Amino acid sequence: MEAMLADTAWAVMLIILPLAGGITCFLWPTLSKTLGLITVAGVALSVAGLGRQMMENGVYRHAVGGWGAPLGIDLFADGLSLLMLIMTALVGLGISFYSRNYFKPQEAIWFWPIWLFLLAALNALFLSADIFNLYVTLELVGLAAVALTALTGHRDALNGAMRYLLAMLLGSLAYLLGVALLYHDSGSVDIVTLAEQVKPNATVWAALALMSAGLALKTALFPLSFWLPPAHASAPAPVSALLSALVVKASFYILLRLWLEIFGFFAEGAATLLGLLGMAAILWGSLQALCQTQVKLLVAYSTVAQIGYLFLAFPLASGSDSMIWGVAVYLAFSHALAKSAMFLAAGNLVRFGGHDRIADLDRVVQRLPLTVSAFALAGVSIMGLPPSGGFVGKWLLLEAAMVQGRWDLAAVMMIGSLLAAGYVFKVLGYAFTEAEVSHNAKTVPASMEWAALLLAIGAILLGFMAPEILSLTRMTVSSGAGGAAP
Amino acid sequence: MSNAFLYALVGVGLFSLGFYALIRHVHLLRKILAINVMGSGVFLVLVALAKRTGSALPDPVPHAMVITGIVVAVSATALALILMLKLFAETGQAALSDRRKE
Amino acid sequence: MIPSDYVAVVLLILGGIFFFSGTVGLLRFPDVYTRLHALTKADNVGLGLIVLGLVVQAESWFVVGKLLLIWLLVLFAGASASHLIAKRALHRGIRMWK
Amino acid sequence: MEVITWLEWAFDAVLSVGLLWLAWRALASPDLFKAIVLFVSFGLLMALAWVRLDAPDIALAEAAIGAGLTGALLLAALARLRAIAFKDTSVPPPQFSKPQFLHWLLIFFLLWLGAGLGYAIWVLPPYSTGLSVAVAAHLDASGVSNPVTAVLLNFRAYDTMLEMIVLLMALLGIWSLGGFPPHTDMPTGSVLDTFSRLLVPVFILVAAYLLWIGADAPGGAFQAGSVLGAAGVLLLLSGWRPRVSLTQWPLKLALAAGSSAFVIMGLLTILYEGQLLAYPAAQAGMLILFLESLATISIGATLAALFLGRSSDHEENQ
Amino acid sequence: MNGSAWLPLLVVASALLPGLIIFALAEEKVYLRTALNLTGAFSKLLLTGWMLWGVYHGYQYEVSMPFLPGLDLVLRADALSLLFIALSGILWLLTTIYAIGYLEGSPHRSRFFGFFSLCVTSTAGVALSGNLITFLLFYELLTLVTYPLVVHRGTEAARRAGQTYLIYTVSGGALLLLGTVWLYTLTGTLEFKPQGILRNLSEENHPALIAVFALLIAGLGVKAALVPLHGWLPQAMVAPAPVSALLHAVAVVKAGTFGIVRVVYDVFGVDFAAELGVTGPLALLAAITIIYGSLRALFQDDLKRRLAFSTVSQVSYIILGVAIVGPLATIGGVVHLVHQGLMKITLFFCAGNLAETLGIHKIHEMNGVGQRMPWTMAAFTVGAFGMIGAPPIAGFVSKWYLGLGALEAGQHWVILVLVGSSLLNAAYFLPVLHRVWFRDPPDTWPAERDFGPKETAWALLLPPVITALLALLAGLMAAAWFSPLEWVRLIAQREFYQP
Repeated sequence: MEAMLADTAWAVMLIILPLAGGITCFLWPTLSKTLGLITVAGVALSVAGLGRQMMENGVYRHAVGGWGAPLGIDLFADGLSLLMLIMTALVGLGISFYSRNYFKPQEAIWFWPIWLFLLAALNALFLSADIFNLYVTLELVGLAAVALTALTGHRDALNGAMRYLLAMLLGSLAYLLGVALLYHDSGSVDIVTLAEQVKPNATVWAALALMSAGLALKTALFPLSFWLPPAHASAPAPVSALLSALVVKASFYILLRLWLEIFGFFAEGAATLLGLLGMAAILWGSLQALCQTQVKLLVAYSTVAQIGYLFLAFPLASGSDSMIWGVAVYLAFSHALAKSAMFLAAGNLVRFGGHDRIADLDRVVQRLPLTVSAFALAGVSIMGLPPSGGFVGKWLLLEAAMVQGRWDLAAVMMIGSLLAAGYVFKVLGYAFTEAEVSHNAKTVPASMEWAALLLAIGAILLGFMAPEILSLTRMTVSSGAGGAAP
Repeated sequence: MSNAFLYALVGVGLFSLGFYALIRHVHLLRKILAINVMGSGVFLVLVALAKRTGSALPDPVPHAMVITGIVVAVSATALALILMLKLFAETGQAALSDRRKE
Repeated sequence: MIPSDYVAVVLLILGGIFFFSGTVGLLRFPDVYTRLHALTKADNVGLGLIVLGLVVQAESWFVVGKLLLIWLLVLFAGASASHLIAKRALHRGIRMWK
Repeated sequence: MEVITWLEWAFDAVLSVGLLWLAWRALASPDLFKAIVLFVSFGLLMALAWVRLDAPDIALAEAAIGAGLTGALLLAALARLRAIAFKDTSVPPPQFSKPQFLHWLLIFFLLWLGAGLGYAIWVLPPYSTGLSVAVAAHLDASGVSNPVTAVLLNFRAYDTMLEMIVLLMALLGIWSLGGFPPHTDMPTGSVLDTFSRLLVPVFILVAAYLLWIGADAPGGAFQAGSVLGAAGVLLLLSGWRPRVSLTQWPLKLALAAGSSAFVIMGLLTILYEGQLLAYPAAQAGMLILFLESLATISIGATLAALFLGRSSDHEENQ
Repeated sequence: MNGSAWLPLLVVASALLPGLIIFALAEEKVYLRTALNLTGAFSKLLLTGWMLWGVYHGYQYEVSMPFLPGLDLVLRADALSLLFIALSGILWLLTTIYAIGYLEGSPHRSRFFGFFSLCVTSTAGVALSGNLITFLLFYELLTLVTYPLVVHRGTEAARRAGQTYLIYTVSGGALLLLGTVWLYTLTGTLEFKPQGILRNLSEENHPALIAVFALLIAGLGVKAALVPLHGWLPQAMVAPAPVSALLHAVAVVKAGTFGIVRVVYDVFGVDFAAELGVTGPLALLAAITIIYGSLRALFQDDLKRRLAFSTVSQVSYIILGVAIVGPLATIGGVVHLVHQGLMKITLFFCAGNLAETLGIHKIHEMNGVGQRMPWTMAAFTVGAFGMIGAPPIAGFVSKWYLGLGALEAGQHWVILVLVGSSLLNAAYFLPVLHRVWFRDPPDTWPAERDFGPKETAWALLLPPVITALLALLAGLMAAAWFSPLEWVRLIAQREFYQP
């Protein structure tokens, strides 16, 4: 059993399993609810299997179709992608567990197949080492996200979904044009061969600009984040948790992978620009979140702000060694857990109170103690207060910024966490007040509250597992030929 | 060989034209048309530059990419059209509304 | 330039002329019905001549069969399409030219 | 390097100007119907451009899907748009949304973008073989002789699998939104009936031929699938609706045939060959044909269902 | 490394576990909740006693856990931390008894006591932390956990007070974080060592070290209520009496000052800090706070606000003692940490009693309350005299040592500050005492609740009397071996001034 377990291609299972699950859910809608959860659990197991496999023999490489890198497509998993896969599996489990009784029956039959395809596309994206294949997975992720956003069919959801679709398509086309230029310049679409052959000339600069712009648009970096708040706020709660926690991170991961392997060596100028935009995102996003009157919009703008933190890694990486990318992925992981917990908690609040106006959230803490504590714990991680993963990430970023003497980054990070404290406590402040009128509230099933709480606790526990996770991220190709795990 | 570059430049022209129309026009159907034109532009760049192999046979990989791209474009267009129609049925105008109805 | 090429060139030029006249008709005629008439008639004949021109140069009978099938389909499609457009125009109440 | 006569140059120049002009007119014309018609003709000109660039496969796909089906979808959407609104949408809402100042800023940015990209392309080396040498080297091991089909179905079969899922995803998205609003079925005249009754068998024949020839000459799953889709659209246009028993189980199976074939093939190849989608060399050609035929059925059904827009089980739980 | 290394963890757990269980308790399970609270408090006292005995005999108690690459979470029990833990242990027990009496019948008590225990947990963590990162973790946790207590009443005023409390403390935390990270990048280690870790740093980053010192002191100064950063303390008085008693007299304020003591002695090392020239401005800032706090207290009519401003000024005595470089001043400052805690909590308990039994909040309503509630007012008088620095009570001892230390260090201006502040203390306490004892009571009290023969519930009466007695004992028996003064002398001799 041990041998069989060791050599099954877990990475491929990660892609095939959700695809098969999605198709079966499409064919037999009645059993989609249980099948969906089983498939997501299966994906979590295969991530564990892949993790164990990579612990033993380092970086995982699989030539699809047996043709090898330049001609065929390669699946490639190093420390960073493994961490993103773990993130997707964990958040996916929480959200699937939550949405078992969130959706009405006729919505549920469509939610599960689309969600499983989205999961498959995310896993494929984190495993792929081919930039055109990344385009196809990005397109699949985008279409699935749009379909899920518009699932409820309400006015704002449709509006948000349409704007999101157009922004997503524009981003994909810019990315594809970048792929075209890169392919025609160096003759291959495989990241490893590109990394060797790409030399900084006009075409490569144009490709870099296009791809970065396209991916920044899809990651909703500050000036291009116009589409994120309406889409994430109007989508159903588990979907907005999916969007903020996973989908936005997918395009960030691609940008990170491109920067790590291909563009990082000669693109200092662009890195500082991304850093500047990141700083602007932190300030603008937090300020906008501060003056929102609705919980889900507030949380959506908080996503815009927290994405700014991820982009601070670019200017820092050009200075020091590549440990910064591990920190960025770690921050993405902790943000994913915290943000999904926050959106699920907000979903509970909306279902309980019937509205999501912050001013009228009082007396919630008595009726939904678990949800409010989930929101509070997630808020702790978003603010970056000590026990949480958010704190560790910000500490490491601050440390890197200080070592390189980047005082501007340190200052913006400080202001960002202060504003974050502002808008998190703005919501929590109202949870403690005494309201005279009692709402005729619908009860929220316990499993939904526990899903939000478990994700929030995960965000806090992440803080205590920092050394193991960061040593995992150092397991990249460069860390030894066979990639012997440290 | 130089008509490869001619068509590639036409592709870039189409991309910019589509980009302009996407930003400028309010009606969603025109935005969808603009997206399709931009897509055709990108595909043109991809395939045009594939002719530079020197031999009669062009490089088949971009061709496969473009076929995949066309099918992806048609699915995205179908989804965009249905969203536009539902939005039109819901709000009475086929355009993105900025003000959020509380 | 062997004799069959000469025949092909003549046929292709004739076909081109028919297409050209069809387009002139399209631009010059006053209402939709007459334009339809010009288009279907001239272009079909033009296409027939071009197909013949290609048949002369075709290597195998299989290619000839395919070319003739193309011509047949275009004929069939042209006829029914112009009928539908005309019916729809009448239904929409577009008056004849005179 | 054959001598490029000035005639070919003239043709290319006319075609390029035609493309750009048509695209600009299609995007800028005030009337939506005219915009769509111009867009369809733009698609046909694009097919011509693919032929000039020695890409017959893409020309087929563009003509069938890019111009044909997308045009049909757009026209159907416009018809439904007008059906819902009952008022003539030819009176355009404010065409340009942004103030004048932004207009010039946008134009300046686009000129700069176009020039930059143009220069980026211009400095590319005139000769670069890209992956064509690698493809040619492995062509015989791929089981088909048409290089594009070899790339699509063997070297990069993983992309095609994901792309089948994209097609299914689009349909799921449409059905999850409750499908297109009902389309008023006009009474179809006898001419359209005879036209479709005669043409559909020819379509199916052409699709089968394209599928079969795909191994050695331009053709293959996507082109055959789009021809099948066109046949479906033609049938739907002429008022034919599939019997209710047919839309339940068989339609869904047909829709999912292509993607499930790829997934099952993936599973089998992992178990036996150890590599995802690595066909055994001997039966590669046969397996590809099997995959292609299922994909054709699936693509045809999906494209027709995209056009139809109503999901079967949507009716019964409405 | 004998002895059970797990003791520090047990102390923190003894406050954490009851808190978590109480959260899950239903509202009406009063007895179970009281039992849990009391067992937690007693077990903590027992463990502290054990560790006191152990440390006295030279045992080392330390437990660490990996937290960040290169940085661990360390809980270490040394003499200084045990002083603070003993103080918070005793006062937590008394305040729990007082809170049970005070909150009789009010809503959300499970939530209150849950956060109450978590607050004590973080105070224990602050005391026991072995390096700056652990200190930072518990310091920020303290902010998070005290916020719900401040807004416990749920009124709009409470929410706004909570908001200002947050703005101050979170920005303080941010400054502390910035300083800590900068320090870490400079030195590479954040351990607390008796003589500080910065001695071997080269010359050219001295300005950086001064900036780091400023950042750390600003971050800690918020909770230690140094002058510009004290705004939140008076406003937080809107919280219920036990909260303002334990938190704002002992836990939160002392955490800040304890942090400053750690930073000056165990991070910088007091001699190195003097070399850097940072102790002078710190002393000046402390002096200004003392004077400013006393002045503001003069004009407050609300009793709890007057006590709040008096806390602001009294706490700066500790910082003053720390800032004057010299063993005697240090002893005076650090021992004041205990004495001020005992005296101030007595005064807050009495204020709570007045509010709870007679509905008195304003000083002008306190005429002749001595006759109505003699025991409470007696405790109040002992506390007040202690604050002024009258001889038998503990306050005098710390001021005496502060004066001696100032003379030893040649800082004569400090004597003036001490004398001036004592006069100001007298100026704002004596009129209150006069009004309490020598004025005749009004015929009806604002909201009188009679408790039969006793002046008030025994749970409300016992704690202030005990703490007043403790303050008296700490003053009278200062020379005895078990008194806080002796323990501080041991701390000074063992940790701060290596022979």
